[in-house]
Parts: sequence; C-alpha cells; structure tokens
Amino acid sequence: MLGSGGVTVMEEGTDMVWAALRLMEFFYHESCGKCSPCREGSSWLVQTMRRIVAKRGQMEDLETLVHLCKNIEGRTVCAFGDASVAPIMSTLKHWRPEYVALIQAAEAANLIKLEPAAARH
Amino acid sequence: MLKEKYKDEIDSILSRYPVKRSALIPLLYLAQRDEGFVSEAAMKEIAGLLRLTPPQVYETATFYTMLNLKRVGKFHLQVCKSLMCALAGSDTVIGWVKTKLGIGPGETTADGLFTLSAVECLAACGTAPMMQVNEDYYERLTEERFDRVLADLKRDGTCQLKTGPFMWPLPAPPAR
Amino acid sequence: MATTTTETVRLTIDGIPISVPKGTLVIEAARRVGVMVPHFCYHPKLKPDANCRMCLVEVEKMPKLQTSCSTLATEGMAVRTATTVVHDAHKSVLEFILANHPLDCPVCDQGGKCDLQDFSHEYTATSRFIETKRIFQKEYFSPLIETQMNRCVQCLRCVRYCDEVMDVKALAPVGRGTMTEIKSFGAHPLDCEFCGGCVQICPVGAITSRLSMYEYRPWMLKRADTVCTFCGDGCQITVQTKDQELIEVNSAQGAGRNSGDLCARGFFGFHAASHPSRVTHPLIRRNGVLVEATWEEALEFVAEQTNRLKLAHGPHAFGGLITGRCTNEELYLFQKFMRLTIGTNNLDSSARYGHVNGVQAMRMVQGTHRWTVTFEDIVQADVLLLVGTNITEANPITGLKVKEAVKKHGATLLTIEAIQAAVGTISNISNLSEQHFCVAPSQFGAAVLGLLKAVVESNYVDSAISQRASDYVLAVSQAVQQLTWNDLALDTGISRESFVQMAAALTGGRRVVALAGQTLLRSQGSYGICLNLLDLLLLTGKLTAQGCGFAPLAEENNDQGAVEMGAVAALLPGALDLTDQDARTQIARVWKEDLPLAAGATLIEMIDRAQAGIIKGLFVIGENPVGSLPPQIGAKEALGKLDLLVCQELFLTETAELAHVVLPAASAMEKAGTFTNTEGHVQAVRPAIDPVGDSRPDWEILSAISVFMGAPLEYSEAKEILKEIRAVIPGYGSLGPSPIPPAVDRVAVDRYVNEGYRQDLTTRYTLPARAMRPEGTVQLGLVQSLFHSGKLSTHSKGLLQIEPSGFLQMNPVDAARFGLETGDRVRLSNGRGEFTTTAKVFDRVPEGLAWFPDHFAQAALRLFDCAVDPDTKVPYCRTASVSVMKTT
Amino acid sequence: MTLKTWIKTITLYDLLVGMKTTMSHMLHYKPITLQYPHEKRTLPDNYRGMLALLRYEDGTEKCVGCDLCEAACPSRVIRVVSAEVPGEPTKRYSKEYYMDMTRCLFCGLCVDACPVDALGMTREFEWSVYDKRQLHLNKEQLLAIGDRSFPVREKQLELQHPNVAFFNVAFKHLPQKPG
Repeated sequence: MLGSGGVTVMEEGTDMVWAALRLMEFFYHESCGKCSPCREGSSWLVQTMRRIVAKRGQMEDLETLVHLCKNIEGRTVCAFGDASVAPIMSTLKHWRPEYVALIQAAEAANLIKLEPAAARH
Repeated sequence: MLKEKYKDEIDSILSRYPVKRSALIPLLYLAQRDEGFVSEAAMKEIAGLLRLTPPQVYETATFYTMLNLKRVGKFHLQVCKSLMCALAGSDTVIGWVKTKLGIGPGETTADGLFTLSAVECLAACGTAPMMQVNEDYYERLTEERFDRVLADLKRDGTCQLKTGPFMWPLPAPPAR
Repeated sequence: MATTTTETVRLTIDGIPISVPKGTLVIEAARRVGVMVPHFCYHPKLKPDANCRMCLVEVEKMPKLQTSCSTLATEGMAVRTATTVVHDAHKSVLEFILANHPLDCPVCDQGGKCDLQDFSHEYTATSRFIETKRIFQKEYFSPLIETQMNRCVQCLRCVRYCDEVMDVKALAPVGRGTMTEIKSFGAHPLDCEFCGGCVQICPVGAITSRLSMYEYRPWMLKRADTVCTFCGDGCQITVQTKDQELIEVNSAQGAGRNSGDLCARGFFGFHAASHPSRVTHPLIRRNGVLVEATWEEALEFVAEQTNRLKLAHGPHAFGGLITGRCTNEELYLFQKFMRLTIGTNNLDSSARYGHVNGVQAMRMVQGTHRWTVTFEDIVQADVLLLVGTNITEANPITGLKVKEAVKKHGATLLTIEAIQAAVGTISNISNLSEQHFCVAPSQFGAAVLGLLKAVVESNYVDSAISQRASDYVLAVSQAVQQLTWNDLALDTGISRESFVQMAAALTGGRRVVALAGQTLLRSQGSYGICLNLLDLLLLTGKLTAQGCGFAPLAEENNDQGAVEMGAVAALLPGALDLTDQDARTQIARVWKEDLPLAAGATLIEMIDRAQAGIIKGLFVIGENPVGSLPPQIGAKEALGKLDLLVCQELFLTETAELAHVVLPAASAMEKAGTFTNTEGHVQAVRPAIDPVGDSRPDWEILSAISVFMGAPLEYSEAKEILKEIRAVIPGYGSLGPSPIPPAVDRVAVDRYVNEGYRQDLTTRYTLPARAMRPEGTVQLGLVQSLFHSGKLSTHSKGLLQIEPSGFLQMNPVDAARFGLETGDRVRLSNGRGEFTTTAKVFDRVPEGLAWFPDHFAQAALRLFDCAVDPDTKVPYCRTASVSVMKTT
Repeated sequence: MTLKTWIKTITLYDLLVGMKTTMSHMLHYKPITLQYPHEKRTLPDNYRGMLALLRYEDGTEKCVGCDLCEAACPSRVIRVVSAEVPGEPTKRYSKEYYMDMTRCLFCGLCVDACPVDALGMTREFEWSVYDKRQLHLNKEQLLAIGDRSFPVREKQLELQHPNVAFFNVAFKHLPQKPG
C-alpha cells in the first residue's frame, strides 16, 4: 500500500527516495492540522526527506525517520496519520540502500555536518 | 454584491441544505466564480447570508486550496505534482510553463493572463501528466498539446483539448 | 438544583479503584485519584476535542492507546497511565508539539505558568528537530490581546471557548496543516468582546494580555482573591500585583460564581484603581478653591461644621448618598452613621437608580428582597424569559449562564428587548432566543401585558391559583380584557399569535426563570412592569415552583447589598421597612440607641430639599448626582446651595468639584469587606494593594468623622462591622460556597393576592403612552456598554483602548434616512438642548432607536427629562426623543 | 585492631599523608608573593570577577529582560525591570537593570541562567570603594564594564539562525524562512 494512488506501477530505475518524498509531500499537504502528531510529524518528515533527496542528509536521519513514523502511527485522531507514514516506512524497509547511497553521497561531498539549531542558512 | 447579482442561484443553493452552514463552500465557489478569487467583502457577505461570523467563513476559505484568496490570472494553470503525474513528467510541464510563460509556481504573468500553481493530486492519475485550467482538465500533456492549449487559451479563452473533469464511468458522448 | 445522575461506574486507574458518575471522562476520573494526565486541548468547560494527543493512556482490552480526554469511564475499565508505553507516547507527542515551538520561554509572558514548559520539564523532552522552524509573519497587533502564533500548539481551546462558552466566534483556526494559526478575520486585528477568555485558557504563551506585557514573571506576583466591581454579577477575580502595582487579573476555573469566566471589564478594567488622577490627599475648600489638607484638618472641619449645622438646623437638615460600589460594611456603617450619629433617615444609594424597583416588587409580591433562584437555576432552567436585560452587555456573566442554559441544556429562551438579532463582534442574546420581541424600552410594559393577556385568554392560568385567589385572578383577567390586541399590536408591533406562542412556551416550561435587567428597571413605570412580571409568574404557577423565580439584575456590584444593608431611605438593615417595629427594636438593641422615625428623603427629594434650603449638609460617598442626573433636576445648583458638602471620592467628579471637603477614599482593590451580588451571594473583598496615597477605606473615614464629632462608631477592622451586621441580620454573609436562596414567603403571597394587588392594579394594567415619533426624530436611549461600567471604568486604560469614547449607535435604515455613515458627525437636539457626537451604524439597534453609552453621556444628559416613579421614587432619565441632523 | 594499624595510629601516619603536599611545598617552592599594586597575577580565563552586561556587534544590548538572572541569583543582587521596546512591538528588553554588588558572591549562576549570553564575568576585581553606594550599579554602568572588558562582540542572534531569532527581534524584523 503506497499512499492513496492505489496501485502504482513504476519503472525499474525510479528513485524510490524521491518517490517517497513526492508521496509524503502529498500527505503533508493533505494533513488537516487537527492533531499534533500528524500535523507536526508530516512537516518534519517532509523536511527531512527533502534534505536527504537534496543530498544533505546524515545517517542519523534514517533512525529519526523510523522513529517519527512509529510515533505518528496509531496516535492520531483519524486513519490519515497511519496512512501518511506508509510511503516512508515501506520504502525504508525495501529500498534502504537507496537512502544510504544518497546519504553517503552527501557525506562524500563533505557538506557541513548539521547541528541542531544550526541548520542551513 | 453577490446577493443582488446571483439572487436565484443563492436561493437554490440555500434550499439544498437542511443546515444553512452547509451552503458555505458552494457560496464561496460562487464568489470565486464571480471575481476569480474570494475577496474579503465576499466572505463578509457570505457570513451575513449564513449567519456565521466572518472568522468562521475565513477559516473554511483558507483551508481549501481550491479557493483563491488573492487575485489570480485569467487562466489558473494548476499542474498536478503528485507522484503519479511526477512519474509521468509533471516537473517537465512546470518547466514548459517556466520557459514559455516565464512564471514559476505561485506567479502570474505580466499580462495577468496566466497563474501557475503546483497542486496535489487532481484524481486523474491514469492520464498523467495533467493540469487543470480554471475548471477544465487537460490530460496526457505533451509539449505539442501543451503549446496548443496555451495558444488556444490566449486566442479563444478555451481549448478543444479539455477533457474533464469526468466522473467514472465516462459519461456517454453527446448525441449528434 | 441540578439533577445529577446517581448511576456510577467503577474502574481502576493505575490500580487504584474509584467509582465515578456515569459519563465521566477518564481524565477527570484520573484527576480524582490524584493522577494528572498531561493535556493541552482538554478543558473541563469545553467539549472534548482530542486534538493534542497528549493525554494518551493505556486501557486494558483496547488495542491502541486511548485519549483519556475523550474516553468515557465504563464499568470495569482498567486504565494505566504510568507504563513505559504511555510515557513514550507522551514524550513523542511532546516532541512533535515542541518541533515548531520557538522555545522563547525567556521572553514569553507565560514562562513560569506554562503547561508546555511544565510537561517539557517533566518528560525532559529533547528534540531531534534540526530543520528550520515555521515562522508566522506578524501582520497586526491587537489592542489588548497579543497573539504570537509561533508559540501556538493548535489545541484550539481558545477557538472552542470563544464558540462554546462565549458564543462570540471571533477566533478561527486559519490555514491548514502545520501552518494553522489562530486568527480573527484576514489581516484585521481582533475585534471582539475582549472577555480575555482566550488569554486565560491558552495553555501556552500564544495568546497573552498586552496590558501588562513583559512587566512581570509569575513568581513575582502576589495574589488576592477579590470581587470585581464592575457589575452586579459579583465575579471572583484574582488580582495579581507586583510591589503595589496592579499587573494582571484572572479568575481560576471553578472559583466564585463566575467559575473562571470574566468579561472585558473584569479582565482588562482593573487599572481604574491606579489611575494617576486619583484623589490622594484630603482637600478643603479655602477661598473658593480646593486645597490639600491633612486628615486631621479635614476631619476636624467636617465634624465641626456638622455639629454646628446640626445644632442650628436639626438632624433632618442632613442627607447622605452612597454608591453601590462600596462594601456591605461601608453601606451598613454609612446608614448607621446617618441614622445614629446624624439622626436622620435622609439617605440613599445608587440602588435608587433602578435596582430598588425590582427589589420592591419582589418584596411586594413574594416577600423576599432577594432572588428565589440562583445562577445554577438559570443554567438548569428550561424556559428563560429575559425582559429588557441586554444581558450580554450589562451583566455578561449572568449572560453566560443564560448562554450555557441555551447552548448546553437546550433551554427555551424568550426575550423582550430593544435589540435586533444580528451577527456581530459582540454576542447578541437575541441570536440565541427561540422567540424574540424587539420592542422599544417604553413599550416593555405593553409587551408584558400582551403576555398576560395571552396567558389569561388561552386559559394558561394555573388551577391552584385560580382556586386559592379567585378574586385576584378575576381582577387580573378583567384588567387584561380591557386591553385590545389591536392596541397591543400597535404599541409593540407584535401579533396576538406571537404573544400566545410565547405564553404557551412560558407555561409549558417546568423550570421558568424571568430576568429583568437594567433596560427595564431604569425605564419608566418599571416598578409596575416588575409587578406584572411577577403576576405573570404567579398566574402560570411558576412563582413558587422549584427552580422558578423572578430575578432583577443589579447594575452596580453592590446595589443588592445597599438594599440589604438599609442604605436606602425607606429600608432598615435586612431590607425591612423603616416602620417595622420588631426590626427597630432589634436594631436599637444592637445599636444601644433609638433610630429616627421620620421617613427619609430619597435621592431626588434630597436634591429638591437642598434646593429649597431644607437640607444644609450632604455626605456623598462615591456617588455623583451632578454627573449622572440630567441638568433639569438642578442637582448642581442645589448642591451649590449647601452649607456643607462632604465627598468621599476616588476621583474629582463633577459633584466632588462642588464639595467643601473631599476625602480621598480607597478603591475596592485596596480594602477588605464583602459584596453582595445580584443573586444575594455575599463574597469577600480582599485588598490587593495598599491604599493609594493618603486614601482610606470609606468605613474608616466615617468612623473617624464620628469620633471627631464626639459620637464614636469605632471599629478596628471591617470584620468587626460584619460581626455587627450579623448581629442585626443573623447569618449574614456566611452562606458558604453555594447559596441557598430564600423561598417565596407564602404569607406575603397570600397578602398580595388577597389585598396587595388592589392598590395599583388598574394603573399597572393600562398600556403605556404610545411613543410618538415625529418625522426626523429618533428615540435616544442611554445604554450600558459591555466595555464600561458607570463612570468608574472610564479611568481604566485597558477599557479605554477598546472603547475610548461614546458613539451614537444607529440602525442602518435610520442612518440611511438621515444620510449618515459610520464616522459622520451628528447633532442631536430637542427642546432641552443639543449635543454633537459621532455616528456609528450598528445593525443590532432597532429602527427608530438610537443608543448612546451612558458612560460618556455627560454632555448628552441635558437632552433628557427626568420622571420620578410615584412608588419607588426612582428617577427615570434614560430615553428622550431627539431630532437628528448631520453636521460637519 | 592489627598491629599495623596501631602503629599507623600512634605515628600519625594518616596526617602525614595528608600533609604531604604542604610539606613538599615547604621544601621545594619559591615564594609566590607578588608586589600587588605593582605586579599583578595573570588571571585564568574562567576567573569570576566583576559582572557586566554585553552588547552585540552592532552595539545593541543583548539583554532581553527575561528576569531569569534575577530568579537564579541566590543573594538577590539583581533587579530587572523589563518592558516592551517602545515602537517595536513584542520585543522585550530590560528597561532598568540594577546590581547590588555588595551582596554578590560571584557564583556565576546568573551568567549560566542567561539564555542569550548577555551577562559576562570579567576579570576585573579591583572594585574597592569608600562608599558602598558606588557598588549599586545600573544598566549603563554594567554595559560600560562590558564594553571595556569584552571588545570582541558576538553577532546578532537572528543573524546566527532564524530558529533563535525569536529572542531579540521584533516581529517586523523577523528573517524570512530560507528556501
């Protein structure tokens, strides 16, 4: 189950992290903002995913992503929260190497390591 | 004012709902159709019609992205950027708009004709990439078709290529 | 009393068994066993919304964690709040909530009393959020309520409070997702009732009061629980001070009669006491000007002059006026001072402006001087009849009780009011009413008569009363038969069907409360209308039934106390007749001296006697007859003729400016005592700050004068006076947290239905004169504004920010007729004078009427005439016919 | 009690162990007395001397008037009167700031408590006066001490990162969210 597109057939070479980000952005946009985990969680997930796709991710992000997904799941008012974490949860499960590759690329590019409260300008 | 201009339509909308407040979104659509966007004056008037307070109308109007709160161009190009369209190349469509009209998402051309928005799923995944111009769908966009749409819109204000929106199953073709 | 379900359920919370009434929420049950479940969006006053997800708990046999704020306790439920799973859930939700929070506690006014801060400490939440936080650009600044949406946790408590409790709906969550913010309308600053409820209910610092912004930290503040002085509702407020400086007012959930709800006056009006123009030193008139003096000089002067005048002209050459803003102790001491030390019954209080009408009517018919209902009865009522109350503006907290009855308990609201239903920024009670009669204040009497006629003609008369008092019922029936529906329709514009419908609704109710407000009590003939309303209740059998009653609303905070303390000419302490021999003996025993017997002069009579040179000396405590009565009465000239005018005042009012001696009095923020609210509930007033300058509480001043006069009334503190009051009125002021109202006195009712009704039935049952409204005129009415109370609140900087001056409020139709728009200058004139002000088009004003707030009406007063009630001697000066002209 | 501990006790062995450093100093150390007014000791960097209020690079005061130093101070040295900056809504600052240095015990808790590092401890210690009242310092004096002791100043907070900008910026100057 990958989001609300029902069944989607994708090409072999599709960038699954990018695809997950696109789905997540849909969920971020659709989150109504009533309950905190879904409201804040979806924005947080999207921002982190954008960073990873833009090759500015770090290894800790993967763990954070999983944590956030688990924290959203089952704690929201409606089932939207549960559904919204599915793209990231399943891509992380099945295509983790793609994430790792992106992050390794980021580390290779020797970008500045991010510190809390001192993110990019 | 809406009330004088669309008296009958407002009455028919109001008669459709047992609870007055339910008529809020149809009335906001009416206001948007009238001016191209929902103005503050319109929101206040709708509040008066439905015996709501203006903040209650404002809350609904800001929640739905289909309602524009600012003036948009004559043709509001809404390009779907969700995954299915993105897989089929919606980013390219946005690129075409950029090169052909010189506007990015959220911008309006200098002549006030076109406004581009990148929107989420418009429920036409099977015919991606697609865009919605005002209330019409243009699906299976290719550069050639896209050019034709723009040219037709500029010239005639409408385009033969429009395909929807349709509910599934497709309605029967009009009898000739 | 409230019908509570006795059905209970038993459940365990963290292993502790507890039984709670059915329908209790788990979070409430947990609170009862002392388990505090963290929450943001839950509030006992509001319906559960379960949007913050902070209060998740584990419930046995439920697969997922449940929000304890929306789960009802059920039989055999086992709740666990202290497990690792629950703790982790709380921590993770807190992490989400903190993600976009700016963490600017050091500059946030909520810092130190913030729920989010407390929970963050409790869970030592650390954030892994390294992205850029969302930032809302600030577009505007509201006058009194500051919103900082970056701090918002989107719990929507403010929005729900504004809708569910206040019924104003001025706030709304705008936008969607993480960009949701609480806003009023567009980029406009908040324009609402300014009840401050959102400020109080916000669990974080997103909505704060701008009045004391950044001036304090919670731990610096000293608190004093006292009572608000701005209307008769008697709301408990907690005044917070920092080094003798008034900083903030709030009210704790569940505290006092208001249960934590306040209005703009209570929340933002507290600065009146610390206004720089307070009189801080005694002033004595020397060579025509008031100059500063010491207390000794001033008191000696007063005592000497009083003794001299008393010797020369006798005690009846004196009069006394006191405001209903004084404490019970002061009112009591004042009347004791006048009756004992001076020896006259010439004394009156501001209850005379209207409240006396309601009280005298109650005494006449039901034999009590207090409501026979309480606020709880209003909440539980199933039919409420509001006559001339404008309750949301004049008595906002009683108004909240009415709103609660209608919105939460589905009561039927019937209103007779000079107001039109309209959606606006201030709540409008007629929006909620089932049936609303919009009639001019002069025709309230006709509307009530119409109701009576409908009751009689539709045979709604209670059978018990027709049996018990057939003469009375017959007399009333005959009286209403004299009236024709046609006349009634012409007077009020209301058809027979509507009257019958309202009468049916009224009769059909089981618990019926009729409220009479200032608009009624201060309009002509109101004593008779109050009696008619009581007749209405009596005839329908609603006067003596459980939970039913008549409730006149007091305008000033202690008008009811003034009546009960005997600070009106004809009444002794305990609101007993001056001529009541038992009462006189009882009081004389406590006072150890006899009371004067001669009937005293009331407010207007005193002014007339001063004019005639009969009264030579006047003691005025906080009252301002020159400023609040129309010049036609000649209060200024009359007071100018006095040999001695002593004013005890906070400010140099129009009356004080004429005084020979002005003694600085302490405001309610600076003294101890008790106030009696409109429902007769006695509550303690506690000092929040020391008296400003050299000012002293009024009772101290009176006591000192009596000492200087050689007839000491000595008390060391206000409590001693209360003790004496209790000796006179047994049990006074020890009513406990929920007052038990007096029951209707059957003997008095019998007396009324057998005898009492006869004396004025025919006058009461005639229609008031039809208001003639010549072309080009409107009926100008002085009204109470939500944002002010008397003249006192015009010294409060917070309230002046909301409403700095008076506007002529007019119906759009009338405005169009006169070619007026909001902001135009308009000249009002009639035979008595003219007055220029600014117009404001306001769709809740009925056609043909125009409103001007009483609080700024100094210059407008000359347009008004004054009629005096023959029975209760109440001066009526609230309406006048004026012609309107646009000027530049 | 064993023999060994008994011997240790009567020879005051433990005491000698304790005094070992002192004894060695007696033998090996040169005198360390400085001729004070003429020569001064170099003070360590974390020396807790006179307190000072600091400014940002562009000369604006760092203090946001949050009262936390006042709350943290164990001996009630500090009194802050905070208010809104006139003309800049929602920006908080200390209208008045007083330190009664006669009571200060230089514990540094106020410096730790400061959320914007507006307080600093200088290495000034020569503050003996004839009149105690001279040790009641106001904001100008404290800022002056900061100016002379900390010539290198930090950048404005909002220039460091928008996430911390809430502290000292009125809302009209809030930086736009990047990206």
